[in-house]
Amino acid sequence: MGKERVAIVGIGQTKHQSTNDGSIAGVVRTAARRALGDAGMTWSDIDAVVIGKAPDFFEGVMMPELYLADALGAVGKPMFRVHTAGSVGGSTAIVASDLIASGIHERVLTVAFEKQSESEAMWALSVSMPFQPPMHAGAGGYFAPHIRSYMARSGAPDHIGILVALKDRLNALKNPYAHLHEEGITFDSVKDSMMLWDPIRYSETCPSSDGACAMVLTNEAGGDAAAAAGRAPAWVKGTALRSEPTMFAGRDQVNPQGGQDCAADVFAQAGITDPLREIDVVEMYVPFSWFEPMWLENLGFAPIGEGWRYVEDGVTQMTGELPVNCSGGVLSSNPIGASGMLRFAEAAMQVRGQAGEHQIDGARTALGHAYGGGSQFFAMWVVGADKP
Amino acid sequence: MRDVAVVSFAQTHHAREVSDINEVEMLMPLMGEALAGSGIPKDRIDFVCSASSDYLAGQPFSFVMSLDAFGPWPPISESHVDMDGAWALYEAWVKMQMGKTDVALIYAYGKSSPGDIRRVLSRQMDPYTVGPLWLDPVSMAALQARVGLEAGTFTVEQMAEVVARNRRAGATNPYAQLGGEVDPAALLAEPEFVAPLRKHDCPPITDGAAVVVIAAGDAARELSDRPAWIRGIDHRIEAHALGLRDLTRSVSTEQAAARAGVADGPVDLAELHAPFSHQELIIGDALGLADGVDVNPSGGPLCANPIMTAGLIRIGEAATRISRGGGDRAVAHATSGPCLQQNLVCVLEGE
Amino acid sequence: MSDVTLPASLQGVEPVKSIRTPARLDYVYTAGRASSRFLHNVANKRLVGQRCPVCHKVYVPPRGSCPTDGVPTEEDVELAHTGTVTSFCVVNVAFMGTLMEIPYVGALILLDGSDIPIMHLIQEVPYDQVHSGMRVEAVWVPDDEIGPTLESIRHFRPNGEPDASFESYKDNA
Amino acid sequence: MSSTAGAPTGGDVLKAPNVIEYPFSRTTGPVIGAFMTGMREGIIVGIKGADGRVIVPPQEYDPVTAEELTEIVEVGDAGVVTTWCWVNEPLTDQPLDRPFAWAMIRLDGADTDLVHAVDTDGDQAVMATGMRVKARWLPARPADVDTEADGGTSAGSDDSGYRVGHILDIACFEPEGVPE
Repeated sequence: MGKERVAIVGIGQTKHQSTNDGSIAGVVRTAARRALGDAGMTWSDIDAVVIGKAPDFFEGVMMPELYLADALGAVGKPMFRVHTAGSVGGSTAIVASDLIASGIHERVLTVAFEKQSESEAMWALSVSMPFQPPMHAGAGGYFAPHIRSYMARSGAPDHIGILVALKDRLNALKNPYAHLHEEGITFDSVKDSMMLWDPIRYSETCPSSDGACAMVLTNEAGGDAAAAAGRAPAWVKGTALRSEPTMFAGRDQVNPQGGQDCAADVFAQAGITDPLREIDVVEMYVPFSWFEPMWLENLGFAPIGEGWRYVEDGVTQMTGELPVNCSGGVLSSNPIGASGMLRFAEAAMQVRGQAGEHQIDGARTALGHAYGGGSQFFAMWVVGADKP
Repeated sequence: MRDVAVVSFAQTHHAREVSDINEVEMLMPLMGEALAGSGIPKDRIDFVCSASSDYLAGQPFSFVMSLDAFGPWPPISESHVDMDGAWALYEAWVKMQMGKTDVALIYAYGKSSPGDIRRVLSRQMDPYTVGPLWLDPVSMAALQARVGLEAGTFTVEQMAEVVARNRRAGATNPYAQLGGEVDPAALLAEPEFVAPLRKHDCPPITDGAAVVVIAAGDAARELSDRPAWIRGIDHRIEAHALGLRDLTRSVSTEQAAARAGVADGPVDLAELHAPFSHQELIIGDALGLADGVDVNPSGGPLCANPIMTAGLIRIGEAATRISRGGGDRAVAHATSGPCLQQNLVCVLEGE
Repeated sequence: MSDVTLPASLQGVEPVKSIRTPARLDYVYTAGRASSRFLHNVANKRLVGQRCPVCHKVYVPPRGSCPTDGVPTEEDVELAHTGTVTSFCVVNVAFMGTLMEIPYVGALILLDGSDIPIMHLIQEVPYDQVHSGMRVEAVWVPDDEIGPTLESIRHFRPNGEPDASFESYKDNA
Repeated sequence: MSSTAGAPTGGDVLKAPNVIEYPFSRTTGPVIGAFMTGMREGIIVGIKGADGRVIVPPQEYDPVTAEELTEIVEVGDAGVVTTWCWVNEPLTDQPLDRPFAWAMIRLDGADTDLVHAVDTDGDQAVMATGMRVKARWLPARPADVDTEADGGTSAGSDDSGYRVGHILDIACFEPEGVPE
């Protein structure tokens, strides 16, 4: 990390839903105002604003930070826009953290959003370009072969994906902000849902959501002040980014090197040598259920080929040794640009003890994880209840 | 702040249309020039940050494949902004302030030729009350120019002088798209384009790209004989709606200039990302530049204006002049958004 | 969200809650030199990849650069029209823009002589018989329909050879 | 949806048309919604800023204090041109397809300017800063015309020729005093 310790002192998010009836600014603003309120701050307390979202085509507004400057109280301040595909919510939070860690600013507001209902995810994600090899099957069709490769390599049985989806959707029932609240969901209802991109079933895929997430980050003095006021901060113990080429000969898309390196880097910064034991809770970017066992291995929580056994043994349940996605995760809410920041924010909520019904008692150290593109962009942070 | 300097800069030969190559093919030679050409091993790069816009390419996630031009293997620490490359440089500079990043590569690219750039940029506006009108950036600049002209902030003669000076400078810049000797009086005899602007008051439509390498402390001294040190850098934004701003001023440039310390010493040269002639006068005022400052010795955006890139090029041009001994203290400026909504100011110095 | 106070003239009238703002932008897309060269070869029923001078891997479709080494690729390598399925997915969703009858199979196919699989369709075999290691061959559209597009290959189909060993495609599995 | 990749054209380097097109549907929230409701009713509204000035079109958040703004107020549909420019060759989709002016217009009762097109029958000489202009509205939708096509409250530039709750319910502005 840098010169200054970084504390997360305010977190806010919208209720994620298929259509939010506010304006684009209204959606972003709602999360930002909640984060400010949580931090006990007003707009004038903020030094700089960092905003992230996925492609501008989703809302049909080019460089929307320009239009959103007023809504985020950024007039007269630095305003910064990040876009790193699906990992963007995570990389946006890291830019905000860097602005504090470097000593440049004291209090930074960071926001990420997507208002997918303005257009349609399937459209914006699969614009067919001339001369490109035809995309025969959309995002699920891109990832399904990699999942099949994982199953072949590890010998994982078909029901693992169902278990993950069931767990995340049940966890979502404890999160009032989650998009999907499927009260009657069962193993069989997931199993019987339509097989879209074999082996991916309908209930094993993420929804398309409108939503936003925001955080207020401060330096050590700000974190200490929050603690003194009885609002426990989360402390940033490490941040890391990694990217690798989208397509190259011999690329391992099941266990990408970029993810391994990113995890190794962030754990080293946080002084973590045995992640399974030392991390109390994980918010992991899992848009298709099978990515949970794949990322368990990629991040070093499980030996190669064993991730699915952790799922089967209940390790990642809220009652397990390593609870994963207590919020319901991306499988229950997916405002794309915000999804990565939600992982980072939910990790911080856990170590602040403010996760409500989906709180893991005594969580002291948490990992927030985001990835994007064809699993080639990674962003992660480790946050803790204790000052690093 | 940690000392960080620009140590290498490469740019394309800017042109109206570079349609026979894609973005990777455009960027890859520049990466080679900025690294190998300056004797910088690729494995010295700790961080890469890029800038581009999907709306220029007409393709979502258009930046994803452009990273191939660098060859990010083994995996690298990397980020991307949907802003001008000057802001990508800012993100890299911030990383360096944290202490562990010593050398960073920044690249930016923009091809305006695939679409109708005026219509494309109209998508930047508030999507409810302005976007549906398809109000374009040339028209907005023209509205701004008339405000300044009628308020007496500047004159058409001054605007023509700006154009003539930039074109003259552009003739000396092998990378510029436009350049040559023009008579200001002859310029004023040209017909109006979007009145009160004439065509020459507007930037050319440009395809282009640029790469900048920055390095901290000893690494900078090792990689460059005369690094151009970033002594101050800051950026600020204003309200979005034109009706909420005083269009004759650039308040955000004034704010960024104060933070970056422009007034802390004499300025030898300035590279201003003022796409329209009258905007150079507005930005010059906002920076408080004295008479005699060499403004846009490269010819500036009036001679080549690759969108998402032209601001980064200003930093590269200013730094190159410092490194070659063409000045001791320079100001580089970048802008984004309608009528100078957002501005970045960077102060560069030699040793 | 805060409530607003309305002037008398707007009180009691049905509020507008959403608007439509259609937008169309026209672009000209360029394939670039490397892709164009590849596609012109496809139009002549040839699959020509490019080898990286540093890592010696053969890329198809070539993009003119090696994504891991960041150097231009210039050496052409003629590839077979046969390959091995490294992984696949059975598609049961009527995806926009395709006229395929579902279910159908999208597969990653490692063309013989190349080092990176391409994504294409597998047909002429029941979908539930497609498997990794399956040997397949390209089925081209009729000569008068062939053009500079990968869709000139209508699909791939089993070519009757025994399955490839896992060893032969493990780097791309 | 539509993104259409057209047929390639000749030459060594392949090029093809690529169209990015979508009928974006935008929920408005209460402030923008009030402005659009006014449009449909043939009324222009602004909003009171934190400093008391009337901002048109209404902003959801104060540009200085960043606080929520809530007090919608009606302003006139005529006002004064504060700056303008002249467009000889309109771009596709702009409000008029013959030469026209863009203008910033200080509507009666407003303290900030609205941007819109001004139609002078193609005559640039008519334009002047300080001139008065008034809105040229589309007609209200007659009661017997179906309004349910867009779900009732979903308005847009639907080419019906009637006001639906959209900035283009004002076709353009025109010099005040032009006979109807």
